[in-house]
Amino acid sequence: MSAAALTLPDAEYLVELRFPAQASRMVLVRDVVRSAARLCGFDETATHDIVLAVGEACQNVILHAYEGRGDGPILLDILESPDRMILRVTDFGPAVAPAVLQPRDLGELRPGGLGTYFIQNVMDTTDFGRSPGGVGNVLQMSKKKDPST
Amino acid sequence: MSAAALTLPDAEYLVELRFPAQASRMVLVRDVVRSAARLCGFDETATHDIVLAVGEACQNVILHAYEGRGDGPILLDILESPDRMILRVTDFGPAVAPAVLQPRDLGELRPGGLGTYFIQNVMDTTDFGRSPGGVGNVLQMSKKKDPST
Amino acid sequence: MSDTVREVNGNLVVRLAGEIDLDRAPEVRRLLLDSVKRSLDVLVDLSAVTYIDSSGIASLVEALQWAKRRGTDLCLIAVSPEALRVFELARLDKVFAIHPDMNAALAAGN
Amino acid sequence: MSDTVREVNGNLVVRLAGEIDLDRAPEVRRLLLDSVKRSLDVLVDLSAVTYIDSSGIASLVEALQWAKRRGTDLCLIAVSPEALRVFELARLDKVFAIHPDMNAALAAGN
Ligand SMILES: Nc1ncnc2c1ncn2[C@@H]1O[C@H](COP(=O)(O)OP(=O)(O)O)[C@@H](O)[C@H]1O
Ligand SMILES: Nc1ncnc2c1ncn2[C@@H]1O[C@H](COP(=O)(O)OP(=O)(O)O)[C@@H](O)[C@H]1O
Repeated sequence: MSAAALTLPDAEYLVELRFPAQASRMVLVRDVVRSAARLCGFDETATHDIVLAVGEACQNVILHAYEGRGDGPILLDILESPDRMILRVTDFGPAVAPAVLQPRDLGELRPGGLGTYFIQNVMDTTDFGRSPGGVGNVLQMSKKKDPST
Repeated sequence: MSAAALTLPDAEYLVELRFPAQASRMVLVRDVVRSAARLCGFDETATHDIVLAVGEACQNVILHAYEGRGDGPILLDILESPDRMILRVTDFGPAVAPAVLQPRDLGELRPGGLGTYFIQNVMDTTDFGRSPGGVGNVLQMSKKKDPST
Repeated sequence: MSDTVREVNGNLVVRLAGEIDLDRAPEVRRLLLDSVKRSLDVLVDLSAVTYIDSSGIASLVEALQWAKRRGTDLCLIAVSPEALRVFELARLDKVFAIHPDMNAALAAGN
Repeated sequence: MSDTVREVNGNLVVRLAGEIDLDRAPEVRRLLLDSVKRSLDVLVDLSAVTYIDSSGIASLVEALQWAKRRGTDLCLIAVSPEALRVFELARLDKVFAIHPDMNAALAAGN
């Protein structure tokens, strides 16, 4: 959760995307993440999980940071280091306290609140903070590559 | 070929990409273009052709604008208007005279020189110019949607 | 690929298809709740679902809760590997009755 | 999916696979020229090629020119729809001999 964790890691950019925060754009964004995860050598389950995490992160931005207005942009940076894939989702919405993003208790059966839980369970690291420029929030996630591949 | 043709058309952004001008990144970029073309409703042949055109355009930037150095970035803007898909490839290399980009005569059997020919044959419009900011070249291409779909 | 509803032996089989995300969840939710309202047992076929996220899961949880309140059953059949993965992650694979196919669900009394 | 070369009845069948772009064209070019150098007729199987661009086409044109100079044949077999589209766009579908499969190519004398 430290700001340091959000500075540029020792990794190569695969691609940076910018798209409007609209639910209808997510099919395309997920396709990009799927291709990139395969390129990093992840198997089908890990690829699915990474796509899910990015989908949930963008959904949070659409619903919460921009409250469904659909006019703000989302930035998605996809990076690869020798041992992991790093994905960074940036919005330009009001500051969110990291504590808000605690995953909920699964004990109770109710719709909603699963997004953050999925992200934290499928990724190896997740760090939430203000963007380096000070405008907007950044969720940086990473997943370790399978050493056997 | 006019500068006006390169100003922002009346179209919605699907996604903007930024990636290093390296041949190894093109698989991912083509996947994005393929998804976007399908999203715009193009059939498999038109989707293939659009992917080919973008691949050739990026290949030209990798080989000619950056001369294979692989350090410069490529920007790819993908837009959709009601009647067409618009793709814009921007580099930050030295200015290229549009006349250089004439497709070659197919009569002669020799390897090379096909890229520009493919782009001009599969797309409905292609406009080449300096980027609005004055740094780099922009190739803007568009393809009409099939009215029957 | 579109969603379909058909009646089989007094049950409703709701077949969902494609990617069920924030964009498509409202229409899926409507379809499921309308099906539950018909007071028949509902079998939700997820064989053609290639992606489902928290918003799709939320629609299914809501439909299950509606069914429980009405005293009807709602179960999942032929769950694709992608969808099963998400139910497992959410620990909902024990909350929903899941059957390999329609016949197994009917035999189990759904 | 990787490229393979095998000998069939005194011909070389070179099977290319995947996406042949700027990144992979050098290795494909090497494979084709090495095959042509063996002074056998070469059948290039393009059934598993899902994408080919001007750099891949350039490698094939160069191999065809080398074969002509040596007096051997180089033909294409089982060309995938994606690859055929590109040969047609380049008007090279009349320059290369194209056969539906290996048997047709052998019958035609390749
Ligand atoms: N990018 C964001 N900006 C602002 N608030 C957020 C963001 N992401 C998540 N939140 C907050 O965190 C809570 C939990 O998110 P989540 O687990 O995805 O559940 P859900 O979105 O289904 O409510 C949300 O209800 C919201 O208040
Ligand atoms: N983005 C670019 N920047 C600079 N020069 C370019 C660019 N694109 C194309 N060119 C020039 O146009 C010529 C024709 O390009 P093309 O038809 O793609 O053939 P090829 O790349 O196979 O030579 C190139 O040889 C090069 O001189």
